[in-house]
Amino acid sequence: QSKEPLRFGLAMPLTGSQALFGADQAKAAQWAVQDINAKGGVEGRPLEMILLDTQADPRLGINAVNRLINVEKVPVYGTAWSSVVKAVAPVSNRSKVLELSVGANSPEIAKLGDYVYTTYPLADVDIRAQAKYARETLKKERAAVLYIHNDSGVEGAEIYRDTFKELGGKVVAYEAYDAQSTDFTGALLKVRSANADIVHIQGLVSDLPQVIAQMRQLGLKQQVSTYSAGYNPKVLEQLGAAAEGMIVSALAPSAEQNEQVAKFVERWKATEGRIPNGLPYTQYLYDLPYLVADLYRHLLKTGQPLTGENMRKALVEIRKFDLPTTGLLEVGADHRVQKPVYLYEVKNGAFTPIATVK
Amino acid sequence: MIDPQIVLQILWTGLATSTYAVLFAAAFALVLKVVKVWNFAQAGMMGIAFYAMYFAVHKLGLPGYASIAIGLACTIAAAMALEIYGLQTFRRRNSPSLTFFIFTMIVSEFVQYVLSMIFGTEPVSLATSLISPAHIVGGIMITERDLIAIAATLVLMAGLYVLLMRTNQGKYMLAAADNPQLSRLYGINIKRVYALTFVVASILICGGMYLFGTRAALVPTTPMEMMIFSVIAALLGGMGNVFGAAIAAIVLTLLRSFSILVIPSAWQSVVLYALLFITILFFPKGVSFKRRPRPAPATPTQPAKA
Amino acid sequence: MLQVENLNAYYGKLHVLHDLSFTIGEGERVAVFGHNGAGKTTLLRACVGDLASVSGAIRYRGTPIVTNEAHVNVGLGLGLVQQGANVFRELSVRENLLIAGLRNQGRAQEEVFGLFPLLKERREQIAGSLSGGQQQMLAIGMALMTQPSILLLDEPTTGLAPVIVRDVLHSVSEINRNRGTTIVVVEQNVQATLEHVDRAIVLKSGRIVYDGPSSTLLEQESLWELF
Amino acid sequence: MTNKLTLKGVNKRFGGVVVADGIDLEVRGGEILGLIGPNGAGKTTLFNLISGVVPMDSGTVELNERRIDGLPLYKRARLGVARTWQHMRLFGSMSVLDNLMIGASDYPGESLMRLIFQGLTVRQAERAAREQAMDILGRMGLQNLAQANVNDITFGQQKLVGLARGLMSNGACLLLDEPMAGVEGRAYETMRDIVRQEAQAGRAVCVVEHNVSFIRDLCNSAVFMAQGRILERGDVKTLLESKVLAELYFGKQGTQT
Amino acid sequence: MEYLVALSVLVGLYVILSSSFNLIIGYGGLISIAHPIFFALGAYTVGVLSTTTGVHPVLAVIAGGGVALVGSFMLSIPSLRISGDYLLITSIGFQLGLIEIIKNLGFLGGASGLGGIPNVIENHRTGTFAAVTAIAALVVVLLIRALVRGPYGRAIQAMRDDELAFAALGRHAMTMKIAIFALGSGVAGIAGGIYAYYYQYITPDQFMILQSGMILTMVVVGGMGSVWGPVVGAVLMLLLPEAITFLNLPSSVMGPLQGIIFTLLVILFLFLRPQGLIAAKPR
Ligand SMILES: Nc1ncnc2c1ncn2[C@@H]1O[C@H](COP(=O)(O)OP(=O)(O)OP(=O)(O)O)[C@@H](O)[C@H]1O
Ligand SMILES: Nc1ncnc2c1ncn2[C@@H]1O[C@H](COP(=O)(O)OP(=O)(O)OP(=O)(O)O)[C@@H](O)[C@H]1O
Ligand SMILES: [Mg+2]
Ligand SMILES: [Mg+2]
Repeated sequence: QSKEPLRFGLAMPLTGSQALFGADQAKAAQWAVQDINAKGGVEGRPLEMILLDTQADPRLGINAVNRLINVEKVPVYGTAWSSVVKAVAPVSNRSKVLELSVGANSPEIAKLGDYVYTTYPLADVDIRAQAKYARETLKKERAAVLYIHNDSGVEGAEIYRDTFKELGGKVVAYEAYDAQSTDFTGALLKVRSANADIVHIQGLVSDLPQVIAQMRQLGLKQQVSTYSAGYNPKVLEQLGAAAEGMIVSALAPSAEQNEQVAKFVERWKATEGRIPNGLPYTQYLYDLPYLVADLYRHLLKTGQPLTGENMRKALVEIRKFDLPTTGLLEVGADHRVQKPVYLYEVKNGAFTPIATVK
Repeated sequence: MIDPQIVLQILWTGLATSTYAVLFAAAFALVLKVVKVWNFAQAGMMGIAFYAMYFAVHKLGLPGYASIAIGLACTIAAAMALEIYGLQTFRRRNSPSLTFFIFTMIVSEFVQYVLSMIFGTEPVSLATSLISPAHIVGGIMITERDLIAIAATLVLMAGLYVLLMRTNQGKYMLAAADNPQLSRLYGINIKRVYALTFVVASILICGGMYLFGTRAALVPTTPMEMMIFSVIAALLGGMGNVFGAAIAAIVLTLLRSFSILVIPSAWQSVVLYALLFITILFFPKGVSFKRRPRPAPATPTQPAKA
Repeated sequence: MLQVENLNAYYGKLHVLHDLSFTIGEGERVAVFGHNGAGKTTLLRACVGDLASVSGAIRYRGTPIVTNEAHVNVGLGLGLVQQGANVFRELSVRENLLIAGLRNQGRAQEEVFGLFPLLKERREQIAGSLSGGQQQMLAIGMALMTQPSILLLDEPTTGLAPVIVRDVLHSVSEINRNRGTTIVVVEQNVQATLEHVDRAIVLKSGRIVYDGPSSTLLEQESLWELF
Repeated sequence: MTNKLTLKGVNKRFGGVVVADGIDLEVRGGEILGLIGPNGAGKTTLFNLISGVVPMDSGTVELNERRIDGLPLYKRARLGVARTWQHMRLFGSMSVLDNLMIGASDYPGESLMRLIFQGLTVRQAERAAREQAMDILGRMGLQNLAQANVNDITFGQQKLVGLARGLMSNGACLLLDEPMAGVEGRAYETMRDIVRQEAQAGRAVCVVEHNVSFIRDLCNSAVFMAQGRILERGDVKTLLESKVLAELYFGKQGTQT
Repeated sequence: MEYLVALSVLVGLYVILSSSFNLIIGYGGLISIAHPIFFALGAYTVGVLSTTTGVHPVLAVIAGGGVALVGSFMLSIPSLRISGDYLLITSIGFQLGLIEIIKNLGFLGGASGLGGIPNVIENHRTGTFAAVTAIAALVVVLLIRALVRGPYGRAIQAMRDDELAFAALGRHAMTMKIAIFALGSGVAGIAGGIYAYYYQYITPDQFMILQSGMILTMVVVGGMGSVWGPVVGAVLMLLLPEAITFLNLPSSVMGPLQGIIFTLLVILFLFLRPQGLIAAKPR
């Protein structure tokens, strides 16, 4: 039996403005590879991950994927960030190599072609759940939406607005802010005069705390909801009491809900002395090598050649994967995955689970 | 339906937010005016200033003023290294001005990579909490941080004014800005003047970074993004007119803050840039806060060569 | 006062001054003549340290200064009026004079205005918008502001009206007489200059071809073709 | 038709300073008019007004009976106003020959369209310009410097190149701003001869100069300007002996250098 | 091999971009930073034409160049009219503003980008694109070379040295500047068109203001104002980072370390060859 490693690629932003997530996610994937190999690899063969930097820039992403496909000859690779995922999709489809999007959530990703699959629920899943929870469970009538003016902000805000309206609520303010701005007073005052009863913020970890801080200082007392960007202990630390009542979502179970996750978090604390940036995303990345290992195992067992085409077939055939830190993954025929959405509310300075929306 | 209270609130917070932009724009304009360099390495200096202070506050547990001192020392050291090992070399070789431009830009990128290697890429802030005690004055929310920021900026800018207008060193800077080669014949040590300029710029930058770092969290790439704004302000203020740049920074910040009242928020930036474009087209003189008209091109001096 | 020994100067590969040696005494008035490109400007610039590649020795009151930078020499008491009306173009006349006088606690601006009343009228005008001749006056005035012990003038009267030419040469002599300032002046107009100097140095292609009293210069027939 | 440059009632002020005050002037082809006056009299400014560098406040400028005031700089140059500059303003990064060729009246490389669609005429025009430039340099004895960079030649030669460049357009009038300042020896003589030849060829020449002997050598007539006004005019000899000049220009004693 | 060919497509496109930017900034002395936006105009023109109409790809690419060329007038005519100095400022406004507009326009895909650009070459796709860009790059470089060596180049240079003296010789500097700007921008638009067809997906992020820093680095490191300088610069600036990824750096610091190595190399080049790797020839 050959000991030749089974290779797959990972193209993530390791530098640039998105590196704060990309680097931690890459590290999680690295750990998973180590763990799998420590347990004997896949059918006795070690797994090998080739990691490349994209800076979340589509052009560099294409370079990286070209290299993965043509030099490293991997049949499957993971990548993230919507613009990169979209940019490299034509390359994947043409070369018939399986592209797994892990973390990008633009709803368009489902329609990028035969070889593009996602392991991460698209934005409509969690943001919809947020809107639904606000409208149906909390019985909010008037929502205000604040969003950062970039692709994920725009798309996310639209989903929230449309869902909230569908459910009979009113969106009384819908304001964008520039990615570079640090003063949100104008937008917040508009929200204040619109008299909303819940404010949904579709921002990034770097600006979200500032938005909320300024909002509280301006005397806006409404409940705040956001998506997984807010599910970060840093946010609580920087906001203190101002974070109370904030509702955040996560698409992966927390340490309390899953013992593997608890171990995972411990590992971060032990090796890095901190919690990872964007914990749920790193969970997905940690699980990616396990998914790839399952695909390889399937092909090796059935004796099929290890090509991208067969990888894709394997993904569709296996369909259901049981992954360590994110639980069951079911790949749909529509290239989407459905996952439960875990909602938390900040109570006494801690994220407290309030609901799980299936 | 525009409520005066809203206007006043936006005005006040806008002014407070513009403080660090003012300092960065002034620093950029000062170096542009005196040293004649588009100092894109300013982003690098901003990064160094911030992370040095961050290290002092969070890792060494030093109080505010001590960490500012450390930040200042690091920034000045970096600026001196840039001037002595970088710019002086290019100057000696008569490199074209765009070489300086590219060099400084690459230096910023370099610093950014080094910082992200040392400090990682998660957003960090100088303050542990982003919330600052606030007072309501006549319906307007005024935070203590806003007050400190505005006061500190006023002090720094006044100091800069005194330096430039009232001291010999300031006169040397003006002379060097006008004609460095000739200045030497009046006993002015150009290298010293340039060094001093960088020191002053470092002080402005460090002050600005402290103000910014206590109200926001940043990552190693943030300074680069922020610098573009200072560059625009420095240009609008009249190509290297220090106080013009400061005023332009305020105007631009306020414009950005106020535009949300009249324009759909998604179109804000477009309107801001369109305004920039149009202002220059129709009021080319209006945007430059120059003290006096430029001399007519009738009698130029011969290009001085070293 | 100023001792020059085996001075060579280069612009890149171009060898402009060849082994010049001469001494200028305290309080002397020296004129330097030579055709266009002879190296007169180069010589003056080398003396104040305004040139990058020179070899040889220059001593000012005994101290070697050839490696000094220009601003150091100016501090020691050398003053140079460059050829071609060099002033701070974006600053006003007043600021120009002020800056020139800062380093050596220069004289009062009034003295310069006394010499060039025209400048006084235009105290607040931007130097770059002065006429060519006015700029030249300002440049001379600025050099005087530095209170030099030795004043080097590179074609100071180019572009000046005859009445001012005479005034300038006259006041240069005056400064020499009243303050004992040593004068080295480069001039095209040999005749007019000779009246005001004690000694003449003539350069030809970077070499000294005459160095002696001004009174006997015109007797040197071999030099006539140069003028 | 002989060339003629006419100025009528030209006024200009900078802020409070009057630099041209009702200037009337006429220069005819073949004539060399000297323009003298103390520093700051407004001589350079007058050239700037004629050539269009600075707009004037009122008055008219006519070249060969055609009004040219109000036209931009480059159009006036095309109509025949050629000038030199007090500080030469050569194209410092280029060779002597290239400096001259830019001045050719039919310069081939100005329009992209022409380069693309009329390649042949471009080549012809280029050759003609080169021949003309070499011809002018020949007259000045500078042919062997054609390929030298203008910064590498001596001051006097640079002044000559400045003049040569102005001659390339064959303009109807030639404005020379202190052509002799800092020039001596052989260059001086060349300069004088060339200017004389150009006048003889029918150009209207106007010279600003502080070098009085040059004016005396060269000019037929002269005007004396002070504070933006023409105070005296006439033939050179009488003008130079006039009282006003003696006082305002040469200084009280009235001697001439 | 396929990987190298794919890279060569990118190199070819950036050779076109840097050479045309060199024409504007290095030869024309027109300091603008809006080059990426003309690249974007070409790319978006192709994006829209190819997704909504069945226009022939060659025509679409030419249309892209045309749109960029015409677009350049919107910037150059008004800014150069007041004074060339203002071009820099207006170009910043133009660049940033137009990108914001693109981000807001639904039919251009907005902030999420425009995808679904059809694949126009089925067989030997990468090779064909590489050949096409290589030829286009060569044509552009030779065209610029012919332009700047001849009488036009002489005039540009004289204009840059002393615009007033240039105008006083009867030359009209304005039209020349506008023409140079239009030509350079049009060429960038063509590069944008090919880019869109090759990558099939474009987003506003790819045409941001910092891109002009990158193109300018290619120009300056290669040698501003020389014909082959930008070519060398583009090859180097694109291939170096790729080459660095082949160093087996520890993955924990890989990203920043690659950046550090790359920027240090660029700084080294600048120190060793301050006039650029290929210095401009004096005329
Ligand atoms: N910056 C320079 N670079 C290269 N060569 C130069 C430079 N300055 C002067 N030269 C050359 O050096 C030689 C001497 O020049 P210099 O200016 O000293 O002459 P000069 O006697 O002052 O002439 P002029 O009377 O024209 O002022 C000349 O051949 C000149 O071309
Ligand atoms: N742009 C300007 N702003 C203000 N004053 C100006 C401007 N340009 C010229 N002047 C003034 O106009 C007057 C005439 O200047 P001009 O250059 O025409 O003098 P000139 O006769 O050529 O003198 P010179 O012989 O010294 O060269 C001068 O007093 C000058 O200071
Ligand atoms: Mg000289
Ligand atoms: Mg004059």
